[in-house]
Amino acid sequence: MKKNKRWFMFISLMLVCVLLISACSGEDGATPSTDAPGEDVKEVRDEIKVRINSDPDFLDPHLATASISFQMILNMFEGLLSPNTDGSLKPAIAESFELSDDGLTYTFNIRDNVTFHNGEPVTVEDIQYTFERLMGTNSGEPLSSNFDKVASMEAPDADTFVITLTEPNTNFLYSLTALEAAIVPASNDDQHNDNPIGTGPFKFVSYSPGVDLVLEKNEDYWNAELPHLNKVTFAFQSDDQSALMALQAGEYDLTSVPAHRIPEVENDFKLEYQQNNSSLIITFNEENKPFDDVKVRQAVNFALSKSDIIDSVYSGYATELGSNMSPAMGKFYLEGLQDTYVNDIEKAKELLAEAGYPDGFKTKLTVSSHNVMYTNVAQVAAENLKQIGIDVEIDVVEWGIWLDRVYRGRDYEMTAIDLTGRPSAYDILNDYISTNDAENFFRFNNAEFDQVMADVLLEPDVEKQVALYQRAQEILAEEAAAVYIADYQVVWAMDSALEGFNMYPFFFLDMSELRFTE
Amino acid sequence: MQSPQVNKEPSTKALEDQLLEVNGLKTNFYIGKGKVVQAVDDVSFSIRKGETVALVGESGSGKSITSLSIIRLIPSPPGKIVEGSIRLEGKELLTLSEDEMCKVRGNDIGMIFQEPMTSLDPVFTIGNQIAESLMKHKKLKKSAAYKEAIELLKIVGFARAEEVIKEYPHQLSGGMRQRVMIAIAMSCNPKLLIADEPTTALDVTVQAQILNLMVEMKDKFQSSILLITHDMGVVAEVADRVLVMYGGQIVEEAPVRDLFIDTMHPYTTALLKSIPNIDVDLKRLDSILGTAPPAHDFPRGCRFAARCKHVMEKCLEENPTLVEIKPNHKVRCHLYEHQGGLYSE
Amino acid sequence: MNERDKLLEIKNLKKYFPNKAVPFKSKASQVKAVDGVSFDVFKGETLGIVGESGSGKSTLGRTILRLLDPTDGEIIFEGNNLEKLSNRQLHRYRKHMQMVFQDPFASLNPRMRVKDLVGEPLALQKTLSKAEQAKQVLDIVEKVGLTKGSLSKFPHEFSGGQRQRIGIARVLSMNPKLIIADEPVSALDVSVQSQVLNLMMDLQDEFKLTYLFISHDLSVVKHISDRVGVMYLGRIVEIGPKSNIYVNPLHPYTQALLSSIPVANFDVKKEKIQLEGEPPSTSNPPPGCTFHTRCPHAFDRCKIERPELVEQSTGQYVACHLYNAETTNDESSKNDKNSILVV
Amino acid sequence: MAYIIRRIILLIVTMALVSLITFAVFQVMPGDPIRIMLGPDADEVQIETLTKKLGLDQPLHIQYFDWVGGLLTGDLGQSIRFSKPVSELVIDRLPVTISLTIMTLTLVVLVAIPLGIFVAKRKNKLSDVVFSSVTQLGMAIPSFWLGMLLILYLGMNFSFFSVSGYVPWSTSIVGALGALLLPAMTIAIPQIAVKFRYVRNAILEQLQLDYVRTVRSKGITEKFVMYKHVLRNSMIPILTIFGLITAEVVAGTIIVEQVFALPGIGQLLITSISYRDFPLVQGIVIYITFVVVFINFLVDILYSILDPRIRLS
Repeated sequence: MKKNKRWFMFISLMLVCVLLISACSGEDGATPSTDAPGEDVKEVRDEIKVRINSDPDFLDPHLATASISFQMILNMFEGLLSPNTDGSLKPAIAESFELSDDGLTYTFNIRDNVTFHNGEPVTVEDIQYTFERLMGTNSGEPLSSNFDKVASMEAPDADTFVITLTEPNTNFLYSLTALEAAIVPASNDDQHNDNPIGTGPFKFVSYSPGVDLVLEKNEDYWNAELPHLNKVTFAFQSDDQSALMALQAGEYDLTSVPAHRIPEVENDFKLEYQQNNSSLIITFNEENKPFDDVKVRQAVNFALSKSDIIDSVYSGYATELGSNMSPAMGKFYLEGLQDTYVNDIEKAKELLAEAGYPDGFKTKLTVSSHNVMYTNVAQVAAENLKQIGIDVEIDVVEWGIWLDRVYRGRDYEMTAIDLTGRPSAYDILNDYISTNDAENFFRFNNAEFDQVMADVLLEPDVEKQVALYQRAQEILAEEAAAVYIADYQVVWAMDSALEGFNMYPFFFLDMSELRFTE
Repeated sequence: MQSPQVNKEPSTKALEDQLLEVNGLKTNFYIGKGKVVQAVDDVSFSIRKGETVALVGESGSGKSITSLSIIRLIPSPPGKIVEGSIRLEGKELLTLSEDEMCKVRGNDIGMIFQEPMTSLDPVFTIGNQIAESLMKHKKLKKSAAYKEAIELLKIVGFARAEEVIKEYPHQLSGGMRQRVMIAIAMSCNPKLLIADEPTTALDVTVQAQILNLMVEMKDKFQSSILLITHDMGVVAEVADRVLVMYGGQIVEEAPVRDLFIDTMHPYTTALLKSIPNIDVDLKRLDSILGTAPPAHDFPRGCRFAARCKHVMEKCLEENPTLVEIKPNHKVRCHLYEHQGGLYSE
Repeated sequence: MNERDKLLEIKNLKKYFPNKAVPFKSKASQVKAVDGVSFDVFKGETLGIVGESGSGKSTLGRTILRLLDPTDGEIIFEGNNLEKLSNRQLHRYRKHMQMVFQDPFASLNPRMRVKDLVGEPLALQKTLSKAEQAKQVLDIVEKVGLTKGSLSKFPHEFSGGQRQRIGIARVLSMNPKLIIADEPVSALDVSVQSQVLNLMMDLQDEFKLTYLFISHDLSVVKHISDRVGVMYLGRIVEIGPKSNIYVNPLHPYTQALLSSIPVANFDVKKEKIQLEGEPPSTSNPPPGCTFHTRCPHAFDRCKIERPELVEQSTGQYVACHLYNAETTNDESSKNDKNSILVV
Repeated sequence: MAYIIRRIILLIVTMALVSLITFAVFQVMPGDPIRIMLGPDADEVQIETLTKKLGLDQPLHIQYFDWVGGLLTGDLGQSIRFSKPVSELVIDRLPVTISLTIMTLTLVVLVAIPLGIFVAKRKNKLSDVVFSSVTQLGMAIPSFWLGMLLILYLGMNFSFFSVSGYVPWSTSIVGALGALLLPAMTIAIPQIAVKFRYVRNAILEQLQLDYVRTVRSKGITEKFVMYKHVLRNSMIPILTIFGLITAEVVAGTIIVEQVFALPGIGQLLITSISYRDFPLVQGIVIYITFVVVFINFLVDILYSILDPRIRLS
């Protein structure tokens, strides 16, 4: 019958369409997950699939700023120096360096056998190119303000690179890690984002937006023992629930797990608890009433129960804080500040009355919706504050709006946010708070604090630096610059055969020493 | 399908030339809430070979259900043939399996319906719909079936039959569609053609053509016709014998001439008088008062009693039986019972 | 006959519809449902309009009532040209002309009780007290043969014939002068059909009504009408007194139509005029006389020239070249006759 | 021909309207794409440089007209969030969403139609009633929850199913099926639960029609009546419904792609909106509009294939 023929034509047409479409999808992409546990018998696995919450903002290390990006791309890039797991620095592309007595001139001795992923050796010209690009020397488009105080750079010979500053800065070395100044080849100009090339233990294979970032072993890595893995796939999945299921189904080897879901995975997977050096805070717009009054801020500090928040939001997997600084920062951390404001409602009421608010007041707590953590914190805080008569309205906004209104516009009364960990104690304390920092969205204004932070940059002696940093922490606590609640832990669940998982006091998933043992 | 209770007693007129014998047919519709519509109630009649029998009645009288019962196409549920016997050339149809019945439909019995506009499948070509029957019953190959379909279309009066087989129903007028229906019904030389109000939806000029065609076809294929209609004019022109139905029962059965000239049943009389006749000038029409009783709630007595001019006490108590008053003239009325003895056994 | 009072005059009425099936085409593809129809309706008479499906008889009724806007032509009611009336005046005249439909159920609001259906027009236009109104409603309802008990029932509780009675009662309550009945009995069973026909005739006598009775059923039309007009493809091909039309039909179409009706007459077998084929489509009518494609007497002229209605015997007009062959010699007299189309 | 031209004009007008509406929404939506992308850790200097470089310092209406200008030359612009051409991003994800859509539709058609026929044949019998109750349930299930259930019961127990991510057909057909089947089921099941009812009703409606009686009177067996005549005729109303569900399925993919981490258009759309990636949002919106209008067009063509009354008028 003729109609059958027409139907047949239609169906075949559809089939051809499907085939064409699938053919177009072609080329690369992940291999099917045939490597489910138990399927392979003898060979030790050398490929890993790591779940990451979202895409990197840029692959170009100079453009990237989101901590999530560095979590991945630090595996591809190195600076002259590298951060250590304890927050100190270690040599990387620079084998060693010397600092002149006036604290202005840094002389770096460049390692010999370092090559870029494209096979080219790292030259002092590349280093020069890297810094000029960051400073916008040639393009007029600066990508970092870290090098504003650089007086000059020179390369007296092929193995030496010299940077001279206009004034001493004891924190300057932290600007030389891959987080701030990854060394990239001059030959790759304009392509750093599309085809990132660095010197790190892994090299770039492919990036599919929304899908994954694939890296493979850099066979010519200057440290011949590393890395162990052949291939690393960072797969993007924003949904914790789905990620957990994928982990259980054997599709992911490593993922973070929300604290309250730990019981579901603790038997089958290896867990690591990362003290990640970020501080969850509730802070205020301190320029306006009522939070311009230190007594009000202190009252809020007394009224809020850190343990309530830690228990309900982090299931206990968090450490109470007294300032920005977390115990993850070792010697820089001042122990004991967390007890400055022990939950005390009466005291809080007293302070509020002294400040002229015996009956409390109404205020608004604006939080971003992109992570439930903030909303949860806000709810506990609102309950706590009700006890002293502060009536808190919680305003949940989109991340983009939070950034626009709270962070940039400073048009808010209270907010809850976590400040990302940095390897540098200076950055931790200075960012967002110091009046000379453009990101001071608290509008915190304290002359002594600013002075201490200025002094520390000029102080060559590390012990004295520590003392100054600790004083700064005290000031933040005394002045109740914010309610410093906790450094919450990131809980990593991974295949139990994995070993060599390094944890840093900032977001970095170091793949270089990771390996499967069986 | 559960086979209905079959009357085992042999037909009283088991004559050689009987084509269809319907005996004690009873079809009910179960319309919920325990209501039972006795759409066809104890209907018996027969059709001889080559004969045209008209089944006359108003809407709801059960004439269409009778015809659908014969080819067992009562919508079921809610309808069900509960009793009776239907024999086609002596073969009982009610006990056939559905598969066997399918071999009877379209092959031994062809059917034409009232609504030519909607009775054809709109998405298949005319050719396809005629050939479907031929391929099923005559086991013809597709090409042969189409060839035959063209022949049939020519017989029913399509000059351009070759084109028409490729056309769809919506491209044809009502009269042409009814011709197609006839072609389909006649495609396998059926012994019986059931025509259910075949011309009601057609214009007068076309109606005449279709009636003529049916008669021609009957002669050509030597079939019998069961013509269901409400149009007394059509009956007079086409039928040999007439069955008048009222309230699910046959109330009068007579040769066509007898029925018109020697009308017996008060209903038939009233019916004939209530129709404006083109040849007779009447100042006023006789009309039957009231309306037919609801089929789910018939009165105990005669079903026409409430509207009858000659109603007697007995009519309200007892439903009369169909009695042969004159040769081949039967009537279901108490008025005639006293003279009934002659022909009723 | 000129002294008789004309209630309604229709002059060269046309109603064309755009043919939606053929896009992007000119006027040529219009459906000429009513194509130049002229006739008069006299007070107190019944004019029957017969025709097959597609002849335009229903469209004619609706256009006269201005349910459809005429494409061309005049509708003159009691001497007033409806075309020239303002909307308000038109509204007033419309009350004098009412329509009874084939399917009364479709035109009765299923959620209204009979008393409201019938009483609604009364409540709208008259200054009657509630009690008077109720009495009048009951009067009308009883006039059409329904019981008092039916007043509080809904339309679906009635049979087809009773619904048609309600429809008629509703129309009657408007106290119209002209009732256009469009196939009022064709959906009814024969026994009920005669009841409704009798009712309509009784009411006509009692209320001095004028009917324009549209039907495809020649027997019914003959029974109820005083005069009959026969339509074919949007045109009136013959019009005249019932006795003339039925006894001595002139137009070949009328003849064929009448001979096609099956009748119960066993003594005299009528000679049948069997027409070939079916009426052509109104969207593409044949040129000249639209009947020439099926006419047994058609000759060349029929294919070219449209015949006009010409009086053949008293009050009987026919549009057929067979009869006005002689008038072609006398152009002036023909034109004269055309200018006075109707008696 | 005139019909096709009218269709194309309709398509263009719809796309223009949708893009204008998107533009208007973006006008009033606060949020700076660069800041959202870089987060609070960004260096102000860097933000300034990037903003200027991407032309985001221009007022939105200038950006819009630039985008329209690009569109006229076939350039959908550059995504802000992903620093890639929008067309490339969309094309990369097309296979996923289209495969998912076709698979879902196939599932719906393959299950809903036979199920509808099955139930229609058993009108008012027990199975009909049972399936009707299932319909109620099906309408109440949120698709993300159903997705989770499927992952838990099927994904966890059968290694064939992938619960996260996508495998291109070219890499492994089995892998692709495994990756798409659960998400397709997630969208399809509620659709089936609702739509088989329509199929049932369409068939029952057809069974009432006169032509069915004619076919039966020809002695055609019930199987043929159903599958040749009734089904073919029912396809016309059924097709209307399936034309409508295509839009619902495309909408369904947006949520399901999140749950199953499928890199499809839906996922891209959500990302692009939350990142205020104006060119990308516009590109996707244009694409989705095109698909929906195109499918309606396809449905119309199918109509005319199925229904000679449309084809030949």
